[in-house]
Amino acid sequence: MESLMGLINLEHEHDFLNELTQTRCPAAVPFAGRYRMIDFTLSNMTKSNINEIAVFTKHKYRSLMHHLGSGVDWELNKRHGGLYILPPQENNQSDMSKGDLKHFCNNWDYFERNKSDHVLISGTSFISNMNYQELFQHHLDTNADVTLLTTTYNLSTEHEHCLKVDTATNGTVTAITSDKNNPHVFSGIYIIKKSLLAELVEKCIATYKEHFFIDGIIANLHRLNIQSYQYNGYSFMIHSVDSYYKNSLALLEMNNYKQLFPVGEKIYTKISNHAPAKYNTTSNVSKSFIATGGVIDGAVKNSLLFRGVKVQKGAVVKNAIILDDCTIEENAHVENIIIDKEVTVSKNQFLKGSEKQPFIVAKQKTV
Amino acid sequence: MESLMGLINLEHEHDFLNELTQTRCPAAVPFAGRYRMIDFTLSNMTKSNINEIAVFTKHKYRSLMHHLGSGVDWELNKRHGGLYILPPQENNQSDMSKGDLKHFCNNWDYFERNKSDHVLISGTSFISNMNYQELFQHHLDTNADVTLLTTTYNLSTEHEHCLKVDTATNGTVTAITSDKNNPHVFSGIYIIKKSLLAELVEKCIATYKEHFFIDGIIANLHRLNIQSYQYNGYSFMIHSVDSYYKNSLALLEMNNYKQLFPVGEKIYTKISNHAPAKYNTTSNVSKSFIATGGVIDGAVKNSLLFRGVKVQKGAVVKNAIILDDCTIEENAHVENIIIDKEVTVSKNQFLKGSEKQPFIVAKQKTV
Amino acid sequence: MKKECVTMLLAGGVGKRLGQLTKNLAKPAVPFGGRYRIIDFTLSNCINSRMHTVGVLTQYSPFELHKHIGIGKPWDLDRMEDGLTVLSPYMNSEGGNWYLGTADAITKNINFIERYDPKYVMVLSGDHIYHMNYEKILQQHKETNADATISAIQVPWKETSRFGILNTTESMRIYEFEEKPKHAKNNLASMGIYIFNWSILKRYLEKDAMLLDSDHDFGKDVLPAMLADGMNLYAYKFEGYWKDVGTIGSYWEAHMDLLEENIPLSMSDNEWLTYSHDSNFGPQLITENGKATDSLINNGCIVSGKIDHSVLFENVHIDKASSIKQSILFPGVRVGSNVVLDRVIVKENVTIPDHTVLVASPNEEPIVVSEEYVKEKLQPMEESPLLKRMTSNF
Amino acid sequence: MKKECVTMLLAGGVGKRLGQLTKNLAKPAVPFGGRYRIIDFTLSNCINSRMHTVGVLTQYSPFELHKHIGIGKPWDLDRMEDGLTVLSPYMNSEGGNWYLGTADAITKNINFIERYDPKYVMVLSGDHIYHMNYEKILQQHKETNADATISAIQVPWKETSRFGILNTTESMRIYEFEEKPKHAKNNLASMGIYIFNWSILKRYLEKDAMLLDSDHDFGKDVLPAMLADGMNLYAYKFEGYWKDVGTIGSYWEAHMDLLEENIPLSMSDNEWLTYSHDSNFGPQLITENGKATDSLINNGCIVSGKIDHSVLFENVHIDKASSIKQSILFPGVRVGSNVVLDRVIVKENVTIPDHTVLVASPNEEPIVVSEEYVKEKLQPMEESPLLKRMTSNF
Repeated sequence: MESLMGLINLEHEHDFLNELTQTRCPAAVPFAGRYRMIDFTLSNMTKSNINEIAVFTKHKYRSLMHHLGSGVDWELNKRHGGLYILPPQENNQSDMSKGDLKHFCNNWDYFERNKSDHVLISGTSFISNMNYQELFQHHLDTNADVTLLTTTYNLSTEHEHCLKVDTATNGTVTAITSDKNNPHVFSGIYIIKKSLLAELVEKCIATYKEHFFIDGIIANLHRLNIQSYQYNGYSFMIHSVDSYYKNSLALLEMNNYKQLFPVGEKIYTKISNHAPAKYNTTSNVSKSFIATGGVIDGAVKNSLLFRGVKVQKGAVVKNAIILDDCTIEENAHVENIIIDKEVTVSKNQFLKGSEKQPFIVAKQKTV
Repeated sequence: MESLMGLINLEHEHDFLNELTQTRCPAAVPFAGRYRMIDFTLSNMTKSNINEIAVFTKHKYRSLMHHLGSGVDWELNKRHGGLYILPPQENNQSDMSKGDLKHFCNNWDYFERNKSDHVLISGTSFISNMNYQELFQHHLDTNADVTLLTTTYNLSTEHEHCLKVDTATNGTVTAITSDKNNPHVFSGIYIIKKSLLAELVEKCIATYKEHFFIDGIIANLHRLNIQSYQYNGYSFMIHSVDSYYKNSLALLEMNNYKQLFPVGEKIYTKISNHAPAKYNTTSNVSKSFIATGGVIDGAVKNSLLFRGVKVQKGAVVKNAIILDDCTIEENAHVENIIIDKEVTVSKNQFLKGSEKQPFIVAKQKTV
Repeated sequence: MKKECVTMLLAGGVGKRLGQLTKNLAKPAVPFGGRYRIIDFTLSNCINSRMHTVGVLTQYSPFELHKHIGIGKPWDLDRMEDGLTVLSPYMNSEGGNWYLGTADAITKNINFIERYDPKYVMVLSGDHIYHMNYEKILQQHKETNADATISAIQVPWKETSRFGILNTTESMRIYEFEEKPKHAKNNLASMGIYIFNWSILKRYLEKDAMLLDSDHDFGKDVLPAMLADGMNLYAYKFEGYWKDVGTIGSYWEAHMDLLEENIPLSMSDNEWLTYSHDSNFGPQLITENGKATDSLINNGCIVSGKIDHSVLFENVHIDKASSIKQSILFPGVRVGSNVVLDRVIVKENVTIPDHTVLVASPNEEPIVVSEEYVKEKLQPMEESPLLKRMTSNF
Repeated sequence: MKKECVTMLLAGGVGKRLGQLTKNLAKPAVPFGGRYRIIDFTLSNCINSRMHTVGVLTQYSPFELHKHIGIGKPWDLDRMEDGLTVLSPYMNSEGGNWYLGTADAITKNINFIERYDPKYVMVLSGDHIYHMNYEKILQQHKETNADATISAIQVPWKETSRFGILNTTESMRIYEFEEKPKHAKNNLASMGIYIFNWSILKRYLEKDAMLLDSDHDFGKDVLPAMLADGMNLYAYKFEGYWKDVGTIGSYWEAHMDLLEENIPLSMSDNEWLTYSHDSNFGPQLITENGKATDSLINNGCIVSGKIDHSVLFENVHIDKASSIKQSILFPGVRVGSNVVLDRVIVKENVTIPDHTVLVASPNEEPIVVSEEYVKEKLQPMEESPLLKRMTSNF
């Protein structure tokens, strides 16, 4: 039976989230009330029976390592398979490789040991709750060298920087471009034959390349059988503060919520030991996520509150994303805002960003 | 009750083992048939009820991470406490700290979160099977700021480079030197009050220092209450190919074996799934370790064979240390040698180093 | 290997007075507090008190309970050398052996205890809600040189007739037991938590096993026998929140206690965490029309109605225009629209049809709603006579 | 959640014919092969065949067995949504329920199986030593559209009278069972491994449960009933090493098989690993005077004597001038000096005094040495009459 291993490649992910990515890589950014960005990709892999997963980390990965731990919370702490975090290796004078190719080069023994014939490679900016088995079946059925997961979004400035895909009627990819007027978006997720991966990596290294997808896949587009597999379920991509904020608040619409979190299709995350959220007598919450460990005495509207957030009496929280263990003290007002972990907003404080550009408060501050 | 956390500090450990430390840090070097150097320190900590342990890694730590995994094999995969591998952080422009002080600086939040009042700091070059509770009790009884674990060795060139300790009759440390003629050796293991650690780290960083023990402890020797605790059990220090080779072979003496591996005092290591060692009809083994997964058809004398080593018919292995998954083919002869993992010594090959300076074969070769 | 103290946690009780809640479910496995099961409090006390060698004795409908505790991972009791061991009844060469009483359950596992050659054995039950540092009672046990120490709590005088009362000297030495006395001399009640010197307990267990007319129970047989022999029995006075959730009424009350702003039992106390499983549901969503006051709500809930003085376990959905008061909703409950619930406990995965009204008046026992209850009594037609009665009741 | 196939592993057998070896120890927990227990082979087959939903049914002396399997960690069967579940007999509101037969054990756990709503149920026993890819038998079961498939192996003709024999058509459809026939028509013996369509098995189990005169056994009752009804029963022909270690003789033989240079069962096959616990003993030391040939030796052994055709489990010490032949030494055994053992099995932690000579001749059953045996028969004085007899025997 053909099988699949996973690779989450963080080498070329950019720190787009300003204060939120000051001390952590994008994969480790908290998202949707109780997750980190990487949880979605990782859970989708686990659910797709991919039980051996490597992570190429680049930098600022301490909180990522702490989050992933042994992988136990994603069922990846097994003797057979499991989760391998592969940090960058210190310089080796004889090693001339760069970018993600350096990772492939330094860790090739890992890929060799693995018995899978295909590798699913993903970043963490594409958020969905899906099973990759259909994608894999399509890859096998079309006997593709490479199969790209694609989707279609309404044209908007939001996806301007994504790669776009042109296909022939049979689904064969004919071009990968940055065309702003093409709604057919590449998710950053693809499956490649391992033997081909080996071959292309070797060629790229020999010619001093540094970006596998651009230099290995796009550059060889016409020599390879590259297929696209279209996903039409609920999804979005996060690659800016704007898309992070907008897509977070969109989850408060029941329709979106039920698509990203259907009962029975779980997204796994690091388990905490928080009590259920506590709503006290004066609480007034609507259209919001309240994560466990929260204690609410004030008003919360159109907001996402992560674990352990306290909102005291008379405080107002509106259009806000408040990360773990923050306290909004009595009669404070926060609106159009993203507040990083462990921030205290003092009594009577008034903070308001613009709807277009939310105000971001860096972590562990008192304001 | 006073409690203790652990720190294994690899920042200032040197790659002394030539080929054996070419791709791995000394802590990850295989030792004594089925262990890695770090297993001894880690197991001693676990047995001493230290269940929260940080590891400051410096470089070449991929095999170390792979070995430690989730910490499950040392009972360190717990929600309460556990094992934290803290790799070096990428440069932060505002961060001027260096050496192990950089680690302390970048990871101070970790120490702060921990509720222990004292920290046991250790390297991995001191090999013993002991419980640190007596050392800790001594530290508490003498109300010391810092307590050094010391031992006494016969004067030999082997310990020339170790730090030596002078004490007053009551055990108070009066000097820490490099005196070649002092047999009172510092093991590299010490306990320090966490509040003092915080204070000294901050001072060192403010004055651009880079070695905590030298600049924080030794430099403040006379302002602190530094005690020594003498350990008289079996132990040795490994800091050269010579001491690695000599002390390995010394374990083949039953008397030494029983002191390092007394029944009931286990040293934990990563669990493998190898079958028991198989001795075939023509095998002829004496005074040797044969680890699980081994298959022996040849002669083995005064040697340590790690997991999965095959010695074929007619082959002779003598005064050798052979790491995991090597094959010594028919009629080959290896003597006074250290062979790294996954090496094949071909048929009829004859390899012999000198007793004083064993020959080292780097890993994954065919010779 | 030798351990100072072995903990034996009795988790085999039938919990008859919990009626519907313990149908096919051991009492320690009954859900509690919006995310836990009753036994989680005792197991969390064990790990927080550094009691690492724990035998859990199960017998009645243990399937959910076994699945829940596994080898103790959520409580860090999955350990190589000791940790948590489930001790179910088993067959040996002499045949099958069910546990006959609390003391008999320990007697049948003497071999397990002896493996650790302990000085002390602590006996707990998995039926109570409380935070307690067992190190302290062990400390007192050592200091008083007792043969057995019994943890006790002061109960309201009017309730003394429901408890086993300990009469003690000023130094807390016990000179008399009174089982459910009509006129108690004292309001110090046993909590069913004992520490024994193992060598002494073993002798008494072996003696008790030979008695044909014994119930093989600690409270009725073993402790009175020790007292009669003049052994050193001491009471340890516990102060704090402790609730025996033995009846549907007290189970419901314990939940209402949790909704008080300040009770001495906090599940979010960082110094005394309560551990349990987590099923990875999504975050809870309070929709535009939802409202929650004086309530505990867990992950995966979608609330479009009004919740007041209630506890919602994970994955409960409440549709619009419904009102939930003083109620406890187990995982997976679905409440339709225009429903009114007041003083109701709804069991796992039960769906309450639209327009249902269920109200228990303050002097009644809370209503427990199971699937059978819904099938038999809650027909979705509006004209059901029962439904009418219910409505009028409200 | 739905699973295609649920595996039920019967591990409750008494293993009477293993005598001393199963005293207070379930047969699946008996040590095997220098580092394993018998059940490890079946559990490793499960994980290597990607059978992830496994119920292990225990009943007889399960303490060591439960401790060994825990929640299945060494076999990667500790899983969030399914994994390994131990199913012991329990009490419910109708009283206690021991398992009465192989089929009854499954019947009593129908609820467990239904949770996963499977299409197929595989029934295994934890008594055999073999490597088998269960995916293949499932594959055949689907292809032949069978109602039940029974794994079978060709046994030597002279042994057919010890087995249940399957008579089949050319297409492997079974038309007759013969239980231990005197004159078999065929040498294809059932291995006690079955795959059923769950809906059909459930019907037959429910029917069988009502029969008062049934033994509630698959081989005796359920399968014959299915055959009588004309259901589609197929045999799956297994080729490879398979050993029922049901007697002390066959247990010993299976160990001698392992010492052959080429048997089709390799415990170090990287493609088919056999998983077990590891107790972290030090490396094994063969001293200056030690010698080992045709033997398997595990960690923590110190060998100063001569070992030939023997299996040493972990932490066995052999003093100088002793000779161990054709023997199996369990963990923790201590052998003094000048000892001779030939065809002997020594149980855990037993110490054999200096100068002991114990030899079983080739036509005798191997001698099993327990602590009681040492106390009663091996007095350390040289002049013990028994010892003399033994020596003369040698």
